[in-house]
Amino acid sequence: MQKKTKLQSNGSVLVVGGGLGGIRAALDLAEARKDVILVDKAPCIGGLMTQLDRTFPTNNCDLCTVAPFTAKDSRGGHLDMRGLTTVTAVKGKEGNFTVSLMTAPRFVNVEKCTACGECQRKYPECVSFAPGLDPRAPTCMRYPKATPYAYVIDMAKCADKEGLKQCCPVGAIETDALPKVEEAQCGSIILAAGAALFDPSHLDYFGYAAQPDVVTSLEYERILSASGPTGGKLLRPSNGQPPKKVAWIQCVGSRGLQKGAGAYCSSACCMFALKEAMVTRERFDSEIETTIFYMDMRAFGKDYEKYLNRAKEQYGVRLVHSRPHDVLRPVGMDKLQILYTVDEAPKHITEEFDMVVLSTGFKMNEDVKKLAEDLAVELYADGFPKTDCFNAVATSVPGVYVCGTLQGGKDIPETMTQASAASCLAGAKVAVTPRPKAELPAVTPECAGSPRVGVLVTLCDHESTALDTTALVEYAKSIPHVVCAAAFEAACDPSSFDAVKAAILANGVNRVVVAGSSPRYELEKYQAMLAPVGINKYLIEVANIREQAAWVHAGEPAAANAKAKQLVAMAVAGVMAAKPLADHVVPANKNALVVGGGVTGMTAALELAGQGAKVCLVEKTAELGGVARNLVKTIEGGDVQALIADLVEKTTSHPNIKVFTATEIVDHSGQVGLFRTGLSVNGAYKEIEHGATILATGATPNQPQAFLLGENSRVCTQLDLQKVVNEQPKEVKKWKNVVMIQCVGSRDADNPNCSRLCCQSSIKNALAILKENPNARIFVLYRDLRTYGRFEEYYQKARELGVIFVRYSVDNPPKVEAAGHYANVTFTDVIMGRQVVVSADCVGLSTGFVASRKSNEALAKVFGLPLTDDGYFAEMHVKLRPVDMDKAGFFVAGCAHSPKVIAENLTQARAAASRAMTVLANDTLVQEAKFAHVDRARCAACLVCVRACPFDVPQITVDDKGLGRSYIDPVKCHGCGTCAAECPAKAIQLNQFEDVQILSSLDQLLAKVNA
Amino acid sequence: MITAERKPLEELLGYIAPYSRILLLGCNECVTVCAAGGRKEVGLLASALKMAARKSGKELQIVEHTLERQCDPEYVEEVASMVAQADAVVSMACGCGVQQMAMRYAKPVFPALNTKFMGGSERQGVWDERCAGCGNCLLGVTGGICPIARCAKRLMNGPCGGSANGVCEITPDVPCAWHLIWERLEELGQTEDYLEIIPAKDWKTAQGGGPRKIIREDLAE
Amino acid sequence: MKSIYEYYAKWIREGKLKVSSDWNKERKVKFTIQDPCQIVRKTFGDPIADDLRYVIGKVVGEENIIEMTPNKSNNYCCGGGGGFLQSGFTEARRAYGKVKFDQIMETGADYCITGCHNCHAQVHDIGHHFGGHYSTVHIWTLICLSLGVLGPNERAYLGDDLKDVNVFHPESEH
Amino acid sequence: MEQFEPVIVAFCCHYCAYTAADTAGSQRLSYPVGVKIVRVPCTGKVDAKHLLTAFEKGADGVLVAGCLVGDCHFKDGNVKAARRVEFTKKYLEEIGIEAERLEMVRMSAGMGREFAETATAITEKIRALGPSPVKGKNCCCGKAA
Amino acid sequence: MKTNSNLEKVLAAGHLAVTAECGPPRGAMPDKVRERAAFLEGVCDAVNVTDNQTAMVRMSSLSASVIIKQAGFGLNPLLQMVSRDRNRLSMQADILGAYSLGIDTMLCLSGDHTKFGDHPNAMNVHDLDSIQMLQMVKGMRDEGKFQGGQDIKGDPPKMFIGAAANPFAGPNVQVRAMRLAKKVRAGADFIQTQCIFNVDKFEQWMEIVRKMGLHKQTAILAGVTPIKSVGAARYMQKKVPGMDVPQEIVDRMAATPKEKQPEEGIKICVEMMERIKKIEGVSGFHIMAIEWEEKVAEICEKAGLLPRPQL
Repeated sequence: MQKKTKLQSNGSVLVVGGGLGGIRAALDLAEARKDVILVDKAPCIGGLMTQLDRTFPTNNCDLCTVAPFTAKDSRGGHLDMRGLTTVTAVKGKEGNFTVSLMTAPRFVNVEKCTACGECQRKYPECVSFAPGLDPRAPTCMRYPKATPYAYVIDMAKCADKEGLKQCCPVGAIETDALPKVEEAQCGSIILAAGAALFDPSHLDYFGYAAQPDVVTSLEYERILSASGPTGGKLLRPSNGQPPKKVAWIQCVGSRGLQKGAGAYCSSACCMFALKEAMVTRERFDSEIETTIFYMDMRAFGKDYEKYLNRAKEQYGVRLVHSRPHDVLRPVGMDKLQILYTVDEAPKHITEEFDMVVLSTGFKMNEDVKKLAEDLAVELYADGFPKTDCFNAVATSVPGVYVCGTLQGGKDIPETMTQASAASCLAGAKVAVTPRPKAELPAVTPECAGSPRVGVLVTLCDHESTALDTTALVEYAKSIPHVVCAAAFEAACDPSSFDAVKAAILANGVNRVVVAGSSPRYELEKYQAMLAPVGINKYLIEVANIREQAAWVHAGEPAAANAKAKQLVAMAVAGVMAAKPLADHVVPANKNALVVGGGVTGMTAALELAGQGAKVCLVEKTAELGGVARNLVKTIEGGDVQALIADLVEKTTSHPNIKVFTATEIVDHSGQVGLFRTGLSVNGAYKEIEHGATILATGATPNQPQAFLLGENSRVCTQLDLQKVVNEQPKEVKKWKNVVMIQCVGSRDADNPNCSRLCCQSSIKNALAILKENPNARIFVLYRDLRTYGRFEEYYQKARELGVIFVRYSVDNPPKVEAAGHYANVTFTDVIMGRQVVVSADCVGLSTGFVASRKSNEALAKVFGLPLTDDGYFAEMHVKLRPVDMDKAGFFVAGCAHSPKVIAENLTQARAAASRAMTVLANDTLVQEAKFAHVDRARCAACLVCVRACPFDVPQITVDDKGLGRSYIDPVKCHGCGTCAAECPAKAIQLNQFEDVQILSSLDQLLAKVNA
Repeated sequence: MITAERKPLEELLGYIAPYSRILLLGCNECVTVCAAGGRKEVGLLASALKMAARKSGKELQIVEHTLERQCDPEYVEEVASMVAQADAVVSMACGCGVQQMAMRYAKPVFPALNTKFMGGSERQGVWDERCAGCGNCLLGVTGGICPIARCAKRLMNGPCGGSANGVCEITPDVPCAWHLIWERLEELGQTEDYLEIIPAKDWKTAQGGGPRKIIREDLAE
Repeated sequence: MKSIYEYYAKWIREGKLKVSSDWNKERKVKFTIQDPCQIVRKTFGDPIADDLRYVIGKVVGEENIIEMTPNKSNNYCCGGGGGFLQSGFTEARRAYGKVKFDQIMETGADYCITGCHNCHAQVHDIGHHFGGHYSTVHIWTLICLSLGVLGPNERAYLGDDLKDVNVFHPESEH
Repeated sequence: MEQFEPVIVAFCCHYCAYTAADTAGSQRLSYPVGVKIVRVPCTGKVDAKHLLTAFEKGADGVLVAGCLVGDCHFKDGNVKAARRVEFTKKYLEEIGIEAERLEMVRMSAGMGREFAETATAITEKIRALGPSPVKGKNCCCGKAA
Repeated sequence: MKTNSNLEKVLAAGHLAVTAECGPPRGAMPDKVRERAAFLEGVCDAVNVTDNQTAMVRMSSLSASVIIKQAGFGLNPLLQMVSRDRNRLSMQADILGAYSLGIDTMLCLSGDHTKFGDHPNAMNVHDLDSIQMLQMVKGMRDEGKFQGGQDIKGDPPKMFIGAAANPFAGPNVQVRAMRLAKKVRAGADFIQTQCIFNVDKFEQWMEIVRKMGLHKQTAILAGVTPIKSVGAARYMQKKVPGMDVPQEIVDRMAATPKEKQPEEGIKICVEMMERIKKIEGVSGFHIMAIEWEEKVAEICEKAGLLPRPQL
């Protein structure tokens, strides 16, 4: 019998899919204090990313990076996570959906299961299931830190139910469990169930089905992964030997190339292959030759071009512009052969490789397609959902949103951005659910008792082969006051963490050193993890043995190990000197400041205002609309001017939005939840208070000095060209030859990154020209044509319509010369091996964007925010926090982050709004105990602190003894420590960085030197 | 406030050459405020002395301590046990503190500072001389600016011929005291006061009269 | 969409198409197979190539097939596709076809079986042009031959060695 | 004789140089193993005492790595740090330690390569200068070795 | 007549007085004193004998004055005394001695700061400032009392008392005139001014001085200096505090060929003297030809100040 219950939850958002996007969307909603139900058909959440070994462009291990997301479940009671659950039916409409959820039995009681693995050892056939290359990876967990952490039994395969039941030492196996069916009410639905990957089995010429050494890129990732089938060793599946030469073949299942392939570009595979090649050389053997056979290297994301350059220059990854014909293994041969040709010589080349990786693209998941169809969501022929051309996460059904690869192939940052955007829109449909906040753990005297230090070595073995974690643990144990030391197999393995917790409690540990990656990533996580076992968050120190030892000294294991030990000893010394502290709770301001009145800024402002936040929208110029005012249509045909008019109208009339045009930001102070910003409104000073800030300041259309731009009337930018096509169709009809040159002022020394939008914009213009004048001959001179995603289809259409695409190399750029009425463009056609001169009526330069460096620098200075080398605003984490900034409460969206097309800007705007709502939803905020404090008995009231403080915080006040002494308000203090450094009486100490902590660390660091 | 500056390390090293256990004693009063002899400076000097001594092959043991005030016998008394453990005391107090220590303890006491002047803070990290302690204050007739402390020639009746552009001929960093006085008198509408000749100064209230003493009968035992 | 190869194979397996390789038992004429790009690599993959081989094996005897390397889905293009045969540039077409020619020559086979007319024309042309000794024959020609229904006028592409094998004279039937 | 491997303490601002060092790590840009990082919230927190103590405890060189001018999260902590470094250099000279063993550098968070290069450059400079003259006598890498 | 000073007599007779300067040598070289003084024979009414000028140690002003007095040139030494080097005891002792040796004219100064001299480590005494010194000397002469209040035994030293004035220094010309008033009140019989190059400014000062009636209470001798070279002009313009050298003078020197510059300097000096002569309240000139004593006669000649009256 199926049990049918009704969930006691109104006004929830249903998130379908527990991959990275689903988790992000659910967490955003939960943090914004909205109820969420997160369902995934898999027994644990994490999705595709958890199978990856490392991600670009940081080449970090994903298991650690994703951990904070999966570990922090049930945020404030708003998040209801369900594994093994599918949506069986949906009724109703936006604001009032009724969904039927079916949860398959796990046959394991999650509460009881300790994941001891006994069942798996005794009944391996019944324990489900592991992905990847080999169905029996070392653990049957999907990845080592699965959430929830418990096994799943496949009862259908079980012949001995009773025996299985008995084998579990804690009685967690419930062989008679039944599926559970529930109904839930929800206001909106986010589909985040991801995509399937293209299966190349039927492409015999790649030999995937027949040759064990031909693998897909995900399989290769599993081979690289520590939790994969080879335990993190790179071995050939055919013979278990390490490979010497590995090749990647791009665009397998993408760009309409093969049978069954989508016409779109999967967008992520180029970077994925680059990453795999780099990791191969870096982590396994720098002697391994890595070759990528590609069509266009699509490194169009933020700073991706630099990553590509690093792959080529620093890692020596070989890139071959070719579409290989075959992958063969001639009889009797151990190696694979790839047959291919190159542009330069029309002869075929046979090259031998040990392994071939097929960079397989994304395709629509059939299950998801069915659900989408049930929801009556309109789909493309390839099964992916149709979305609005200005709102990539909105489907044809109101209240149903999509994000991540379910919407179309994409990488992690874009998935995260879309997830936040979807949660912004979905969240707007449901109300905040008030829930009591958990009390902050009290700072007790015990936590400051005689120091008993626990050392946790959390660096995964595979983070670097350079480090011997066992030896490090042994060493840690030998440090005085260290009462226990342990290693996590993987940084986020809950079972070993449970053991650690037990050890902490058993040994009466009151201070902890975490030896792992940078405290910039780790500290907050461990503070949260260790709070429940009574460790004060300020009695935790991180030894950065990953970045500072394992990684920088990867090539010198002895040095790396010695340094790691030293870093641990330093951290122990530091934590011994640390003091327990209590955080502050203060009321938060719930208004937002949006800087920049372009389409991105207006969209962000409207989303925030729609969710009840009061928004102050500041625009530098006198008019709203930004750079988009120069645009006519999107490539899909979206009317940009209508969009702007609509946004302006809504923005200016919204009661929650105050628009300040001709306004500059002049000063800024405070912190998240309590910002104070000074504006110069038409020259008059005005101060506003706000809790969060979104930067949407855009970027500047580039005007490089190249190809006679600005000198010859025939030469213009794509922006200008678009205008001409729109406004002077008669002129366009006269054109015989049009030449477009890509990457002008992008991907060069001055502006090393790709401007992302130029390839589609030239194709958009080419198509528009052909519409006016089908006889025009259009040449597009390009380096790599980066029509990612569905833009590929327009590329194809342009080719079909006769647009001629000619590849040029950066060493041999085209030349543009004035020739009377025309501009002569000279370029080399590689295929013909000839120089071609075209007398062009119009030369359209794809000049892209550059950062508004000057104004960004000024803003960055006022706000105290970092910029990238290129002058764009730097996000907190390029992968997982694409719109958050390093400074809490700051978010970035649109071209201020990096150049992108309008729809993407708007998605980012919504994502930033969603992230900002997670801040603005809070009535109070917790302030870290990062402030300076005065020992009033020592203070000489000398005023040095009063004068030194950059924020005028210290004051000489009279205390209860009547003494005038310095007082530093913890709420106002920014925690820079200047006063502490300058105090001549050493009466001031900065929490967390007290002199005794620094000096103890120094002592330890240099102990061996003077010994 | 009494201001002071650290002596060159070399001189201090000379003083303490025969000794290896040093009590380095700061003062939390004036010299702390003028960043010469507070806890922080004590810490710096201790490090510096140890390093410099180590360079010549000697390991110094330095005990660092800072008294609330080194010019009072009661405070000085507090360090008796520390002094007993030391071969010599290096005091980072002003001359008063050094002497207080020397009077109390039969151990060598060396000054680590050069006591400079009675002054005030001009801005962070800058102090200037304001009072010469002449014992007979003139400020009432000089617009509140002391020509004795602040005029290079202690002129009491007006600026010398070297006053130009508001600065003293000695160095452009120093304002001409009389220029300041004049501005101040103008501001106060008291320029007529300037015409009064201040007669020859009675220096016996100043150092000219030998060591001075103040006795408050009601307080003195 | 299905390929005729699949049906030939199906019909042979089902006994509907009664082919036999007996005619070649003694002769031991050697055949190699040109896998057409459009049918094999680009559409049906190795399974159709395997069907093709099954059919040919039944028609000429498995022991008389000599495979080219590479073959099936990895086979080289004959060099005549994509409209090349009709577009001029004969020299270039033949230059590309040289790869195929060399491949065929290496097998030492007497015949190259093609399943696609385009391939047939190109393989035939390069055989002549580069002075090859092989003949180029369509698969259906051999099926008919083996069935004994190939008339004397349908043997233009057969070599002299097979001109007189199983000749079908419809008029003599009467 | 083994090559002298200088020990260099690098006080790194959390917001820039420390992050730059992480960036160097994630880009696997190696820098000498003797460069040890002490994280501070701002170079404005770096006390002259910390600098002297580092030498006293046996550092061969000390690096203070802060944000680019104008980029300090706390307005001018990096400028104050630079003044303190100058002050400390004078102290060092009095002690008899070459002032160039102490250096203030500035970089942004993204400058991982610069961090590695700076760390390498200062190590080379200190290597040329030899071990710190105030290092303990028993030190394995002292002059006696 | 308050004193027997020749300068007093010349002034009392209504002549434009002329004083010149003679710096004692940095060694025990009486001949050098005489050699320099010889240039001034018959060209000035009194010879200022400087007192450790620019804070450099030289033969004492008193000794050099006596040497000049006894040299037989008929020169009247004008004893300069700075408060920098002596306290009030020492100064009074020297005044008694000087007067005993026939010196009857003196100039009370505070003196250049030791920082500029060859003993920068020396204490700057300044027991008295120049005004208090004037009061003291006047008290000795007119009341026969030491500064401490006790009576002077025998004849009090009858000094003709001079003081310096700098019309060009800070804070402003008004204060400079008021300071003059204080000096006059303290007992200055005559005043020698700082070198005048900016005659306009000097006129402004004199106007205030006249308004205060000071020119009637004291004799103002205008200080002039012949410039030797453009370099010297620039040096005085830029480096000497309280000196006001207008740009046109520097330019004029600069426009003159190097070898002609000394001549031009003297010409400028004389031109200025002609202008100054016309200013009401000016009672004479104080010619400061530093290390150029040989030119004083020529200047006086050209300025029409020779011969000097013999009274």
